[in-house]
Amino acid sequence: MWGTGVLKGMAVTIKNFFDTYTSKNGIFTVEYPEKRLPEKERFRNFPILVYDEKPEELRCVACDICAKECPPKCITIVKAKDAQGKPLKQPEVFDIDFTVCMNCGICEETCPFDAIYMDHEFELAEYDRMDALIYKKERLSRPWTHFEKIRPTDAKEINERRAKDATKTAAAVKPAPPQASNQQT
Amino acid sequence: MIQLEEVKAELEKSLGVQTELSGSGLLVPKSRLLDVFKFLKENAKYQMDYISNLCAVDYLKQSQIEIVYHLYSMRNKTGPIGIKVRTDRQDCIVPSATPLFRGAEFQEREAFDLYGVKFEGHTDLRRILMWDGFEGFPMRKDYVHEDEDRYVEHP
Amino acid sequence: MTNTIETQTRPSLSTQQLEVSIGPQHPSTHGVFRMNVVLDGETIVKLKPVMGYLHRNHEQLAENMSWLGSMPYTDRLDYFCSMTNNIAYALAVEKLMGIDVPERAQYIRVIMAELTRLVNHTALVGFLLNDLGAFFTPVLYAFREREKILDLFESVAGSRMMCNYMRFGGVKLDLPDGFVDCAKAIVDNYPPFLEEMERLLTKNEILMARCQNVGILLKDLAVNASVTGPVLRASGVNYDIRKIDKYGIYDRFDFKVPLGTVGDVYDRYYVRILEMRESLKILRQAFKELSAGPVISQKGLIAAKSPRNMKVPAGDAYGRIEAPKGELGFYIVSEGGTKPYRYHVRAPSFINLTILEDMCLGHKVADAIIILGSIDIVLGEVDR
Amino acid sequence: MLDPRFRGSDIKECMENLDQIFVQAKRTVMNLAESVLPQPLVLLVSMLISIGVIAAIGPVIMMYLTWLERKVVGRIQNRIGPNRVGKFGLLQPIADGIKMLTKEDIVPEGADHILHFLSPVLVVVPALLVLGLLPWGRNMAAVDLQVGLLLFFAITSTGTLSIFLGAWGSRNKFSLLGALRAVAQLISYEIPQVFSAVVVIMHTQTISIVEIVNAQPGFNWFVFTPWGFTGLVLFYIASVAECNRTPFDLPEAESEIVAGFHTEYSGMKFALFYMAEFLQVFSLSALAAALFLGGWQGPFLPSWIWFFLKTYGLIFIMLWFRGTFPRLRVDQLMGFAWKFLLPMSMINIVVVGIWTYASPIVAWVLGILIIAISFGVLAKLNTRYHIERNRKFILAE
Repeated sequence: MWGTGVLKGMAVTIKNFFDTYTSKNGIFTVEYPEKRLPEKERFRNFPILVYDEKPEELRCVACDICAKECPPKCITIVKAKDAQGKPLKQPEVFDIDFTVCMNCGICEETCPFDAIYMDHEFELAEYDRMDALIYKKERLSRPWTHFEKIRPTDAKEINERRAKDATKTAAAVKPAPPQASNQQT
Repeated sequence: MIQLEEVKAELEKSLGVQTELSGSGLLVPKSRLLDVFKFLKENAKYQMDYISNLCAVDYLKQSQIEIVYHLYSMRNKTGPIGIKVRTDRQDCIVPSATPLFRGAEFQEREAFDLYGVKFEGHTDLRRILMWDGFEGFPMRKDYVHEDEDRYVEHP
Repeated sequence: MTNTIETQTRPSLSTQQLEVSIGPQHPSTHGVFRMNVVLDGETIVKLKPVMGYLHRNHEQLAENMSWLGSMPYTDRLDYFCSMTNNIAYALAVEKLMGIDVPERAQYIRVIMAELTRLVNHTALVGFLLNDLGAFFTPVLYAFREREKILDLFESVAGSRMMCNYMRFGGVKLDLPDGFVDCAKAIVDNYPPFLEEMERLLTKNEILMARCQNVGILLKDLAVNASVTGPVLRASGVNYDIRKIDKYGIYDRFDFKVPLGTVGDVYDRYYVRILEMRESLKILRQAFKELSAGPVISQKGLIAAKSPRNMKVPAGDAYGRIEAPKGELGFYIVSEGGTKPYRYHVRAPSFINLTILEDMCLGHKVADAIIILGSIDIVLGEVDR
Repeated sequence: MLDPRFRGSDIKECMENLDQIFVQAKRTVMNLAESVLPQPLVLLVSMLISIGVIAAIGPVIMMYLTWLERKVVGRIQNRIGPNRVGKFGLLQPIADGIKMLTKEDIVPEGADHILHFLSPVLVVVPALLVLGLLPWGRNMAAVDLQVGLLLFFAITSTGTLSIFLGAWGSRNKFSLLGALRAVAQLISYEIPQVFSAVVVIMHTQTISIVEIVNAQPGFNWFVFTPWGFTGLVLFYIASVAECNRTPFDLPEAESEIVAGFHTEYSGMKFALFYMAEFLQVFSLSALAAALFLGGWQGPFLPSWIWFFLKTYGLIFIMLWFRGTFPRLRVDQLMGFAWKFLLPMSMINIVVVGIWTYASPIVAWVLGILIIAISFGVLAKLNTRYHIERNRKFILAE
């Protein structure tokens, strides 16, 4: 009533004004391209396909589960075929439409082969908004080491589980076909 | 918690309305819907003065549309109980609850907009989410999308 | 009261009426909402809300999708509070499926829901002040604190706003290491921030003059018009689903329900501030009682691994929670299949808009803006 | 530019030289002109120099006020503000200027093209004109008119008309609403503004701004008297309203009526509106400084530095307001002008009357008493219906 509330408000703002010069936490913004906030490990953006050694040998076996589970249906998978027309356990086409993908992470969750994961890369831009935003297999593939770098905790867990599974399958099926054991585990 | 059987018996006794249990709600004949609402709202025992939710469900196989109301009593803090009413898909008219519950206004408009349920007695029954010139009722199960390809199941 | 006389139209002073369309492109309609307003001078004589510019038929999308598939879509309903949206949907489906949620997951849900409430109310107070004409200062103070909680969400769920964290029968992942310490620090630092905000706003004469006795919503009308959430409680109706339904484990917490006495914009503002304080209380208790254990039930885990094959028994269920904006309900009908037969969202901000016209009539344009702001709508939820 | 006298070792003399540096500079040019040109032309050159300097300084002031505003408000909001173009973002206004100039100029269909074009021009002219009346330093007023203050108010009040012109010409309902608000507000606040300046006129018995400044030598600023302080506060608040600044920025209330009277303006035309606003901020702050804070009067530092210090101090408060307050409503705004500021400024006139005739002690006591009591009564009466300080809230189970 006497204007005291107004003055108190002004005191708050002027305190914040001087805090930006004196206090360390005064400014809460970060000057982005030069400085960056630390990335959270679970941060998810667009999916990537991981491979162990060679980029051609993706872990993906083209089982189409992620494509079916994907809520906005942004994944297109076509199985590769060998010379006789027999389907192989790898994708011929693996497209993700980044205009449609909503980063929900359900593909990662449902993949039984540890093949698709959500990446941390978020500075993505394209000059064309139609075709260039449909990311092909080649652009999506990343080495497993990349994943180990961005998500060390998860990677450790997955590595342990995969190692355990591998020994289990090796024990169960002695004469395992080489390419199957390599990819299916 | 109010038991639906109890409400059912009470309705039968006081109003002479034959209702049946259906799922989580009480199926009320269309003609007596407003009476039931009025009874539930004004009866000292129930005092269902608050309409929490209203929505339509399209049962294509039975060729019926069901309207589900969830009533709640602010005074007694009981509920919600589901009241359901069924109407024919073609001749889709249901008495409006707006004279009793102002809160049904937008929800009825939504049901009209998406399901084509005409609420008799609603003063301002216009489309609310779709634009005015839109034809058809998009939430009905037999509605054909303009761009069907976007909703195709993955092969 | 003189105030009401002042704001009413005087016949001797009435001029030619002016029809103005506030929105859909307008700085303070919180999105693409539109109000068709008929003005006499600056006084509102008629107001018709127009919505649907952001309509994407969320319900139909969900009906064409696996049960879990629409979980990420619920994030986009009220994009300020994706966590509570997830909880409400999970609750409805769990009710139908009859699966239990493990203890730890219950606590995590409560923590997330209350943090979401903090996020939402903090941001709302800021935006309300923006509607009042403060040049972004309260918004940025609010965002400063909100960011910290969103960072927490990111560390837990992987995303700041589109969390997609709840699963049927639990939550997606366990809390990461150090989460509880971080969250505790934030909760401890919140009261000073709230005090700062209050010093800046609550007793500010301009704010009081602008907000008090504006947009009064009387108790009976509020109940009749199905208003929920802080708006209803500001009108003095004791209706908090956390207290009434005691869903989840809310019966274990000791908290109060703040109620207003007048039902104007000021009450709605202050009830939210008080609610934040209560949320902090709940959070402190939850941190204390949080114990180790599984975060998702076995059945839920299987369902989460293969959502396409998850079947829900036939029947219908209405699950509702006290979302920051009000009663968020999901009415779900299943026919026993892998997809919902009917999926209906009872969106609080949509239904709270029913009464907008009644609140605004006789007030000035500027008041209509703050009344709309005080209802706290999010267009993602209004238009669905 | 360096005067031969500038070799003086005495510090006082040095400061005096610094104080008169611009005056000396002009005198040097004038001496040069006198030796070359005939007498009538010399007068013309003298005028042209003053006009040129003021016309050049106007846009610079405006550009750096935008920068200052963004910096100050940014800091208030815990941000840094502009920091990309140049060091501390100092080149930001230039970048903005280039952007404004290259932007498409949109004239809405159905707008009155002539009015739409004329309005921004007419808004800027008075804002620039009044800069000529300000005493920038000792002997540094471009025009020292005997009726300076009167002319100042006369010129600034024409801005209202051009605002309405532009809004009417844009044929937009938001513009019209904004313009009507602007007219009502600017006319209403002009009265308390002039009334609170009247106290100074009464005391000094002159309406020349330069004379008023001369009447406050050393630290004898009027602000250190009860009526001077009240006058400054009232004048300043009214000035904030005159400049359409927060919390009185109703004519351009962006959350209500989009951008008010300049909703339909873009590019350079919009920038002109902006420029007029900022120039007004500057000139009214400068006037407030001249009337109550002793203008360029002050010890040690050169007079023009004192002038800028005081002016920018007052501008900073305006920016501080902007970073703090929500906006008032139309009826409250009007009520504040007519029911609070106007009676207060009238009472202030009574106080200065007493000040003139009573002995100092009586004048001080009586002045403070009258002002305090009337402030209390007016505040109480004004907020009786609007503000309920201790609202009850229930914490229910």
